[in-house]
Amino acid sequence: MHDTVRFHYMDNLRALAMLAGVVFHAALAYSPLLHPYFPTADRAQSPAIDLVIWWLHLFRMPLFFVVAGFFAAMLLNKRGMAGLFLNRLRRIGLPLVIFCPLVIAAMSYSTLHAAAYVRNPSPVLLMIRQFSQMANPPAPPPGTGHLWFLYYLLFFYVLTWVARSLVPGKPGNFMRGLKPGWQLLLFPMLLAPALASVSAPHPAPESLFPQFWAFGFYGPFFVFGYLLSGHEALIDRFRGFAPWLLLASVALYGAFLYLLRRHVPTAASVPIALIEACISVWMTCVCLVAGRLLLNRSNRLLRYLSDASYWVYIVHLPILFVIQYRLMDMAWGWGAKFTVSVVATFAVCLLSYHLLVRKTVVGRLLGTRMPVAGSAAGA
Amino acid sequence: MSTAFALSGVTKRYENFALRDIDLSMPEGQVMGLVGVNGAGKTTLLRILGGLALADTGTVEVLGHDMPAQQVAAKSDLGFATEDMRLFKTRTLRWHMDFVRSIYPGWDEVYAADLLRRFDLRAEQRLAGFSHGQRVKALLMLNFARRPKLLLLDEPTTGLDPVARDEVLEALADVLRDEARSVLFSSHNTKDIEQMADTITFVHNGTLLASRDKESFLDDWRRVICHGSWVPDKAAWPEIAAVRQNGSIVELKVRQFSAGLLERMQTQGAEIRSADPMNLEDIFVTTVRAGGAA
Amino acid sequence: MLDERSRLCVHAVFTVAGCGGRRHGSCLRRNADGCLFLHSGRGLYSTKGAVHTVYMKYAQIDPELFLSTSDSTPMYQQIVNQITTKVMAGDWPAGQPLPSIRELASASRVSVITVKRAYAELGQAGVIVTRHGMGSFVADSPNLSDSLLQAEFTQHFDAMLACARRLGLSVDDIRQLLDDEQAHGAAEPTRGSTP
Amino acid sequence: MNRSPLNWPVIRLLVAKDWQLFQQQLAACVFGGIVALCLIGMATGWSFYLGSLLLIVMLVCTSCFSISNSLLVERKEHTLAFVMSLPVTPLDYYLSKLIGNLVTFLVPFLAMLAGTVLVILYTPLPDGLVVLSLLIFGHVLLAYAVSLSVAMAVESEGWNIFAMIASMLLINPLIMLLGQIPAINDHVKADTIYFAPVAVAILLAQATLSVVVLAATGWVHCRKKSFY
Repeated sequence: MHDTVRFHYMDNLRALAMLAGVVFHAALAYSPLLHPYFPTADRAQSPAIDLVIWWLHLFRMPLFFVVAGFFAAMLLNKRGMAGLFLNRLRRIGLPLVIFCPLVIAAMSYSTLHAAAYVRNPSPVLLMIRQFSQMANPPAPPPGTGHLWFLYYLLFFYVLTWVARSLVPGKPGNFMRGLKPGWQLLLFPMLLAPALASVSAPHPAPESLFPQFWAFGFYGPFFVFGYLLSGHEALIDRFRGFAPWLLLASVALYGAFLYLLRRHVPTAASVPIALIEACISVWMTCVCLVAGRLLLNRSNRLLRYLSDASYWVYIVHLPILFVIQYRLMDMAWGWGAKFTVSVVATFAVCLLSYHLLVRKTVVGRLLGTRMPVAGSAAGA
Repeated sequence: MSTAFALSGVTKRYENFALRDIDLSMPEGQVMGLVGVNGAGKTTLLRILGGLALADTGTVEVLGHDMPAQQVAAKSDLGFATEDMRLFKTRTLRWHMDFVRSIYPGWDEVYAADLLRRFDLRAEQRLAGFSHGQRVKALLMLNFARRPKLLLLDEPTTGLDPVARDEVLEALADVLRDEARSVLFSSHNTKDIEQMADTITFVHNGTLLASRDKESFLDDWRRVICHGSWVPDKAAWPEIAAVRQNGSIVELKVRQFSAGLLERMQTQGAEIRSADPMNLEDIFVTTVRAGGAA
Repeated sequence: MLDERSRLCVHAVFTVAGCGGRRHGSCLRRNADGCLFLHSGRGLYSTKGAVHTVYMKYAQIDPELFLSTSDSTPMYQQIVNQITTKVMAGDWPAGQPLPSIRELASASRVSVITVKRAYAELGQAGVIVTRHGMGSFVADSPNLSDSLLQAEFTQHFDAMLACARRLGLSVDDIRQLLDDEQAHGAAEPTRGSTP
Repeated sequence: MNRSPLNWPVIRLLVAKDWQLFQQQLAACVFGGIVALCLIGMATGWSFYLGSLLLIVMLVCTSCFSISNSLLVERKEHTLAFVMSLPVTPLDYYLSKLIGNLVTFLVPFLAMLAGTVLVILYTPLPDGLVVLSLLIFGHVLLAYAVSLSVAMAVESEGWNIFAMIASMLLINPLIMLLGQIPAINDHVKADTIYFAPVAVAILLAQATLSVVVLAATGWVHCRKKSFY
């Protein structure tokens, strides 16, 4: 399986996107911007956190969906539509059905517990505390929590089939054929309407009912990855642009933060949406270029991390919540709390992976290696 | 020698038409031609053999299998194409080939490719774009390429242009090489049947008029031109199927020709001018007009 | 047994069979040996060596005859005539194995029963002999062509006599015509106009 | 009448064939279904109603297209003769149609049923609605079974379209009728689920009738005298 060996950078990028999610979620507790909305929001805060995490937020999941689209196309090529569905149901559908209720139950349990016992509660915890004192507390609507991306992936696979059944000809060839400059300009335009319809920074689409904006924002990235599969040279065409894209993104991010301060959080304005769209596309491309240049290799550590990333991401949030609820009543600075929560969460997640998952039935369920690369390991 | 099919006492009634008391069988390795006008019952007969219609009474045996009880076994070795049978419009011919191949283990891909070329068909084309002739050829190709033991073909050459007709007959002739394979085909083009068939069966108004081996069939019939005033009485001359007279010329169509017959006619005062063989079309029309058995 | 020339000959036979049109092609693809057996009378020449001896002596027969559906001559008669012509012309030498009935039927696109009948007629006429289980061969009589020509001559001669009778020509008239024919010599052999 | 065993490999192929022929329309319906879900998810009044309406339209479309594609078109376009000339018995053919259609219908049907029940249970909507919803879904199932059976047993296209439309439209009188039954109507707005004996009886009747209708169709189909 020589062809899969070449895609270490895709594996590694995916692992990076997943693991960055842990850091991102840990940092949310110390973000002034999200203080009113996040359950583990801490007294200790820093604007420096906002400066970094919203930057990361703009391209972390887009990058993940590019990788997902890439591997979907590869799997489709190799095993056909039925093979793709079967494999994805086993690797994505089943874990979603099994872990989503468990993870959400664990989070709501620890949150209710924290609402009752934490001495310095966040605004969200306070609200929950008030609710729980009511006679008939309203149940939270069912949702997918931070596993929403698995739910959407399932939709994307179905839509892949829909598109292949309905779309005549090869529009993919047209899109691949565009000059890279045009691609980098037109792609953000495509995303802007979706981003303009939600608040900025965009929330996680956790509802069981799918959201138009999530399809409109993440869908094109999935398609981008899908079209990249078998045409990886397209990434190299962005190489010359990469430094400029990085610079432009940083500059635009400054504008974004400036606009955000005056922003009413119902729906993003068109300029904000455009800026978000540009940054997410351009930074995703920078990541792809960088990944292909720097991360296209594998060693035991990288492979281990990439194997573990799926499990780590699934279970990290309840563990992080438990740790951060404990930290809420400590009198440490935000830096210490953030570092401890990140390190401790990783430690627990990786330990549980090593002991409970890697060589057990759970590991087989998640694919000891992530799906497609799994076949490379087997070869 | 085993039989390709055997019908006995088969009756099938429709609202305006009935197939009555059909007794017919065909040995393996033969080609039988069904001749009849439109609505004579050819298609119904083929449908009964193909398992698409159930006979009201009588027994049907195809390739040694009782129909309809063992129709799966029979249909597995059966090629069947009727004129009104269609393929799936939205699919390509390639799709049909793959579909048929997945059902019949006997599918011969090399032969299929050969037939595609000979029939001038494009596998990647959708059936919706096929002309009538291409559709017929596609259907025949799908049947030929799996080399069935018995081919039931309803009007396989009707509506084809002369070149296509020739190609189809050539492909049909391939079947003759194998003595275990049989063909039953109907046509109102008697030329095709006259050329290819070993046995000829006349169907008219739901009954069999005749079913015999072709050579003796053609041998027995003669068109006799005689001179003189003698006109035979049909009752006394059962061998004569039709008589026409114009002045002193008498044209006789004879269904059981023999030298003895000519002598007997001469003793009646007829001066024989010629006694020529007849073609199948002529024989068929005369038979139908005479309203009796050939 | 096989000298170099025969080997070449055998090779040529294979090549001819291989490129002799798609009909032979499809047959060869299925089983090249089977194809050889078909042409050389199946059952008899069960060993490859024997097959080779056949090909050393006889050329491959193209089983396709040129038959016409628009010809008023019955199909079997057309087959009889063409095979007779081939034998008379020496295309098919004495002892040459004939194509099997099915092979000839398939190649010429006529029914098996027609070919059967034609072979039977040819057998009766002594043009071919059919050995049970071995197939048919051109009759092994040394002056077959002569006897066939003789038969044809007799046929035409009888027809001429019948015609003459109807014209009311006497034997002397005919003799006179023959003498005239002789007198004009071979220079104008096809004068042929009857008075 | 059929002494030969069922020809499962060919039945499977026939189902796969129907699926392939139906794929484009199904894909369009699935797309419509996802759009409908998104509309419902927008959580505004108009989009919720539009979304639920679209979802029901898509369910009906799926079932009607599926029946039309696998049965009506096959007969109209004379591809039935081609299919029946394959090594299948009438029973094999019937089963392939039944399985193919039930899968294409039951998958979205059950998904919608589960979704509806979940929405009722997890939102402020009164839980008593579950019984009424089940009865309505039961009717859709029965209507589908009837349409499928008529399509298989009756060759007239007009009657087939009539059966599809009429059986689905009867949903309105059914809802009105159910509203007249106190044992059901009184509990609709309650927060507990109460299965009145009448409701259970109707549900059972719907389920039994659906199965009986389909089985009877099979019986009729296997006694047909011609298949082209």
